[in-house]
Amino acid sequence: MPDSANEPILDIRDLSIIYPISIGTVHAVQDVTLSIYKGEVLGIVGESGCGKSTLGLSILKLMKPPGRIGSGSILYKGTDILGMDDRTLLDMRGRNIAMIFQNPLTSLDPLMSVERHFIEAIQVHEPRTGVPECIERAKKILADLGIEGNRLKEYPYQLSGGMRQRIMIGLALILHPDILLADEPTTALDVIVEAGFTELLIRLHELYNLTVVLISHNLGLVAQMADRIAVMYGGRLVELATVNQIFEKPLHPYTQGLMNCVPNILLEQKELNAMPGSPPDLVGEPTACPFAPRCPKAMDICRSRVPPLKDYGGRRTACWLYEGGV
Amino acid sequence: MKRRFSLLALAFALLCAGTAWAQSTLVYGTTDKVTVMDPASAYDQHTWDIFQNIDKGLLGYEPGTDKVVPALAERYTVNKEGTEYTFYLRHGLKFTDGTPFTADTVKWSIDRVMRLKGDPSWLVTQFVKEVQVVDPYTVKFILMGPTPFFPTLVAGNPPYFPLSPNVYPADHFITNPSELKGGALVGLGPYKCTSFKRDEEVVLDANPDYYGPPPHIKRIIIRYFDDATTMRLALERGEIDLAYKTLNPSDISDLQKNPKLNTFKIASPFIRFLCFECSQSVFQNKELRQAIGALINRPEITQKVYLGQAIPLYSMVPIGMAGHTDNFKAALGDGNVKLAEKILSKLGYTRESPFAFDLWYTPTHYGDTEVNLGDVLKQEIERCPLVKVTVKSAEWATYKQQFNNKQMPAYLLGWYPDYIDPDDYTAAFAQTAASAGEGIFFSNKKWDDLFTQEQQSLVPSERAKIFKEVQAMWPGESLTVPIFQGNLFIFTRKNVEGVKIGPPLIFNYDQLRFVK
Amino acid sequence: MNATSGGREIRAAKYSPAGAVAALFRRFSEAARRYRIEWWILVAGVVVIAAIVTMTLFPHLFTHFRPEDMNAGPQMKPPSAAHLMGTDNLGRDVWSRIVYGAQTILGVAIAASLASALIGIPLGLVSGFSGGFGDKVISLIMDSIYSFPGLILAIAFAAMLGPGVINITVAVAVVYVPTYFRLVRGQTLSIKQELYVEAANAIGARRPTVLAKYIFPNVIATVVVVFSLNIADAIMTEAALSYIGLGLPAGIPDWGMDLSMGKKFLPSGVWWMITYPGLMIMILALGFTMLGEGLSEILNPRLQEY
Amino acid sequence: MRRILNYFLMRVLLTIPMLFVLLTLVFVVLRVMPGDPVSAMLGGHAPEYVIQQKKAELGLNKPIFEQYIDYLGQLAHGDLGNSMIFVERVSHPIAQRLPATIELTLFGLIVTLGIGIPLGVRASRKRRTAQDFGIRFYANIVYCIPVFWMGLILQMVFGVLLPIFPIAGRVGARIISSDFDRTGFYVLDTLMKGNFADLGDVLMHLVLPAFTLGITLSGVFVRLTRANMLDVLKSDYVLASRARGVPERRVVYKHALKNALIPIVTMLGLQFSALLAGAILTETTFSWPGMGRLLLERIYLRDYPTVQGVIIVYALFVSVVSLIVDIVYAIIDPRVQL
Repeated sequence: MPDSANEPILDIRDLSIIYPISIGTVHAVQDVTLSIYKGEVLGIVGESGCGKSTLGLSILKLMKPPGRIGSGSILYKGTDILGMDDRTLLDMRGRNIAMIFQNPLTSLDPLMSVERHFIEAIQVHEPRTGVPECIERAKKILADLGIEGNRLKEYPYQLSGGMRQRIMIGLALILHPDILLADEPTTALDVIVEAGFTELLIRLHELYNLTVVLISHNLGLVAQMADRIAVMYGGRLVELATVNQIFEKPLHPYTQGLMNCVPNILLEQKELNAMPGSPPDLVGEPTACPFAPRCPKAMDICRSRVPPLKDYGGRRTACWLYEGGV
Repeated sequence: MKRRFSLLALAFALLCAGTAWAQSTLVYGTTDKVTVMDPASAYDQHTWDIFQNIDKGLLGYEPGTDKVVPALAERYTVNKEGTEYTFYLRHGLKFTDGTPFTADTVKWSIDRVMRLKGDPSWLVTQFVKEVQVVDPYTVKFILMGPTPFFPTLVAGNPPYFPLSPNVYPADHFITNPSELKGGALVGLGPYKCTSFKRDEEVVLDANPDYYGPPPHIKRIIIRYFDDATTMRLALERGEIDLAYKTLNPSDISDLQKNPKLNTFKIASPFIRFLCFECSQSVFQNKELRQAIGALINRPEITQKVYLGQAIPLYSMVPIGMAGHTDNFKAALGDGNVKLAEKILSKLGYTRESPFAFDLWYTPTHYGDTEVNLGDVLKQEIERCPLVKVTVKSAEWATYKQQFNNKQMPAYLLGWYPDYIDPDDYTAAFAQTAASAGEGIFFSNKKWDDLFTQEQQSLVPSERAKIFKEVQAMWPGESLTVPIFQGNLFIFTRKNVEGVKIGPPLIFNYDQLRFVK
Repeated sequence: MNATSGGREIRAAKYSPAGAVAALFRRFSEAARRYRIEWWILVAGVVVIAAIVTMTLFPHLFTHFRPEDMNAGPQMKPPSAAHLMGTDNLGRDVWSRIVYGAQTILGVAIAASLASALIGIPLGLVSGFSGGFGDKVISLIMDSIYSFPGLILAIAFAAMLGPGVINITVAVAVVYVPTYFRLVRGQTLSIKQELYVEAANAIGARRPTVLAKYIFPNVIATVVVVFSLNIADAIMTEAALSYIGLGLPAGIPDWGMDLSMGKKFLPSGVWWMITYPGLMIMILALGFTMLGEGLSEILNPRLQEY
Repeated sequence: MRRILNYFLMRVLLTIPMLFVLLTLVFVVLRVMPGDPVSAMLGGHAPEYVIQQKKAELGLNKPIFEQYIDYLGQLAHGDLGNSMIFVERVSHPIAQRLPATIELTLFGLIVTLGIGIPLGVRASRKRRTAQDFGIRFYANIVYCIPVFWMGLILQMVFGVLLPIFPIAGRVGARIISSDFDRTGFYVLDTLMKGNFADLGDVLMHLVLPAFTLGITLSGVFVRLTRANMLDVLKSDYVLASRARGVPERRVVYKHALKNALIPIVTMLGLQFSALLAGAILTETTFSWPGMGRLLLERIYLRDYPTVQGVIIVYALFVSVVSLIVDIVYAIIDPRVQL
């Protein structure tokens, strides 16, 4: 649970990421303010294209070209990542903040053995570490992940998908980072592997005293792991609350819509709901609530002004509905 | 002070030594190629040149002249019929492999040429019946008949040169010296060949066993160039000391103006001419041959294609040779469209149905300028509206086969003499048997008789009269039409002297020397 | 769900799987690529080719000199107002030789490409469609020729055939037959498996009908692209052959031959005799390459990262 | 080991049909076309019976089919036969010329890759910038420049206007190549002899031909490298290694380029034919004493056995290179087993 007295380990302030393209500017992430505290698991959810992956990548300043920072800052232990020089930034990546990605099948260099991946991961940060020591450390961490040490000599094509994802985690954790960014870590895995993987992630979270940012559209996974959930829509943060708050009483109509899409065993819902419409175009400066065209509760104001993210007793949402309080 | 002086002296001495070393090697560039390193088979100017320098004939030419002088033979005698030549050989000579030079080696070499029937073997077989060893140092040539120019044959033609029987195989030709026993060319000349790399380089070093005065330059590197342009640049940059055969006309013009170079211009007995197939083609009709001959504009050709470096030629016998007369100029003229038009319209050709024929040339055998020659000839001939020419070309192997098979009605040829005599410029094309060999297939009983008469005569004035007569009749028959005579150019760096090339076109490298 | 409007429904169906941002990006980058760069390339190619084709058809509009006229000007004069590209060693106008020479190179390249296409395509169609031993033998022959350096083969053929327009065309054509054969055979093999072809077979269509009506039309789009690129290649091959001196006899203006002619005058500072013919060969080849690439983008709009 | 041996054997067997087809083609066309070695060899004076006798000696009077069978029989013993023009083994001039061609193509290849790959990488990293457009423009232009014209222009600029480099041959006129010639690879020979002055000269002679050949083919590799790099740079493992803090240079050259090289290596095998074809033209322009010039000279002379021999050696050369490409491929990519 977040401790308000606790200083946030990662503090995102008014972050905007923009993509200049020929017909205008795409606002992939807009005015996101979000604090992440040490030891917590924060879930970021939303539909595809809502900006959650871009947000995740921007924490490592790894936006896909031609994306760039529009405004804002990301403070890691008080230092702005976006203002770091290249050297500090490189050193920070992997050592302080590590990231794992959606597709384990393609996230390892097919021409490098597992061993070389580990050696590289260590040596780029600690150039003086000898190869035998690197291998030793890799073996140790693989043991934590339940992989035999003799797999180190193998090449990615010789390993299964689950195995590769665990190696990805091993590579992420080999330098004991503070923060692990996990971008859709289970999407590409089948259900059984996914279950095992989720357990592993929970175990590692405790074992390594990790702060985890879990980016996923899989609400089930997020519910299982996260302490708090940030809901994104159209590049904006629309709701931020604890897991219980979100699942018990979602405030934002979009969050409500998302919850309706989740099969709820307890309520024995007859049919699954799908949300009407599609995510908005993100080209140009928005002048209205981006969800308004799809929102069943949309009001006039929603179509003319962007709702600000407001605090409602420890939880936040951006919706004109609650202008007068929750 | 003294010490310093000696150091300077030493430095100076070293410098001189360095210069001396540099000056002892001459690099000679050429675009020619060595064909086969066998006197029984080679039949080209450059390979013969090399044999002239690494070997010697029984007789030779005084450098820079066409005067026949003794060489391996100290003297010779002729019987009064002119059919037996006896040569008295120098004593104590040996080939560079150590084999002694005797009458037996002479006989062995001539017999080999006659037996192997190589390309130039006719130069022997057509004249020599038999070679007899009189004693170890006396050898007798029994000829087929009287041959007044036999000494020039012996002096100028490597097939007559003695070879070492211990080195050359008796039963086949060799191409590369590496196939010889011992792997190197041997001879009796002022130089010996120490390295041979086909189309790249030949290294000649002074032969210590040479009977004559030792050559001035100890080492000559012959460097083979694929194209004249490159050779010209190499000469300008001082990479080579001497360039001989064959530079492009534009390069010659430029080099002549270069103050760092010496130019040696040699009137060459090389002639170019147009041939007609006289037995089957449309050119059976000698009037058509005359019409085309009249259309050729020689000054235009020599100016346009050769930038003034060739000489218009109006007889088959080259300028400078005894008995030369300009008959074509008066008879047919240059670019004489009127005459051609007159002849052709008489024969019934009109603008609407002009006289059409194929004119052939061969694009590389006579150098790169040949395409231009084709271009210019086409334009000149077509200045007469009653003619239409299609210019065609074929590489030498095909070209030769085609003229032998009477497939080309009109074609260009070039001629280097086999021996310096008007006979080799006239009978070689007009005498029935020889004419067929060049694809002309001309035959005229009266001419044949004249040639036989000339060939058997020992009286120079009588021969000269016959050649004059033949030349006078030539434009009327126009079996061939002379176009131009070449000049040969040798360019050297300013410090090279001693380039002496006479009418027989023999280049004696031992005459070359460096000057300050 | 209530559909708010038909248009929106369609958009939703179209975009939801890929994600809006990605879709947008793709759409716009595609538009930029196809309507700016590739069209530009196509248009540039067409303009170049059109200019040179006009030159071959109406040479007298471009120059009043005849290409063989030795008295057009003095010998070897640099470019001037009277002679845009100077004169050559015989005093001929270089520009007029370029104008008339276009006929030769373009004619040979197009004729050779056509000839190889006319042999290669039917052979590929029949061979690919019929299969069996004949297909194996033909494929073996074609692959052998294909894997061998084309120019060397062309040189061998041209040297053996001797100079002449027809001969050089044959020499160039031989080299490219396998290109068409392999292309068409490969496509035929894959189209043969398509449902509509099997259906046609099933209803008892005769083989020539199937080939002509179902397979050939599907092959032709790629063939057009390859044809254009092939002409560019054939231009270079023709120029190379005549540069080596294997191309044409005297009397026919030809860029490659003029280039090899000009080579001899290079140390005399006669730069114009080699610069212009070479430049023209490059421009003409570039024209057909651009046409081919532009066409390939339009006829076959796969997402080519280019 | 056994598997590799089998693989080699398979490859060698596969080249036989190719050789066979090419050889047959050349054999037949050579003999059907006008011109024959005897005419080329003999001057005008040879009487008809000598010509016939020569033809008989060379076996040219037999029917073509019989000549063909004889030749194949000879080849089966690994014998290329004797020249019909010169009294020499066909293998002799080939052995002398082949190293020159290999040296030229090798250095040409180094230049091609040395220009093509870095430019391609650069263009892919600067995608859609002025640099990228500039590089792509270069690639397209260069692709359409005839090799021989490139050679002439380089000769004109660097040989005549600024006389920096020699424009012809393999060594300077004053250097006697037979002094160091052992293997025929002059760079290697001079190195082995420790003759650095000559080595310098040999290298100077290589510069313009190698660049001529290299530049004209570099366009293809620029385009290929760029396209592949763009693909690879978008891949997940590149992102993942960036996220691990791997420096950009290492990401680009170690991860991305190595992966992008796989299709480039494959392409190299295919482009090698183009390289050899370009080499013939370069040999002509720079008077390089290689196989291309040998082929031309001997075709003119209708020296059938030598022409056939040269064609065979070219075909073998292509096959050997494609074999080497396969091996390199297997070394780079662990997924491929020979």
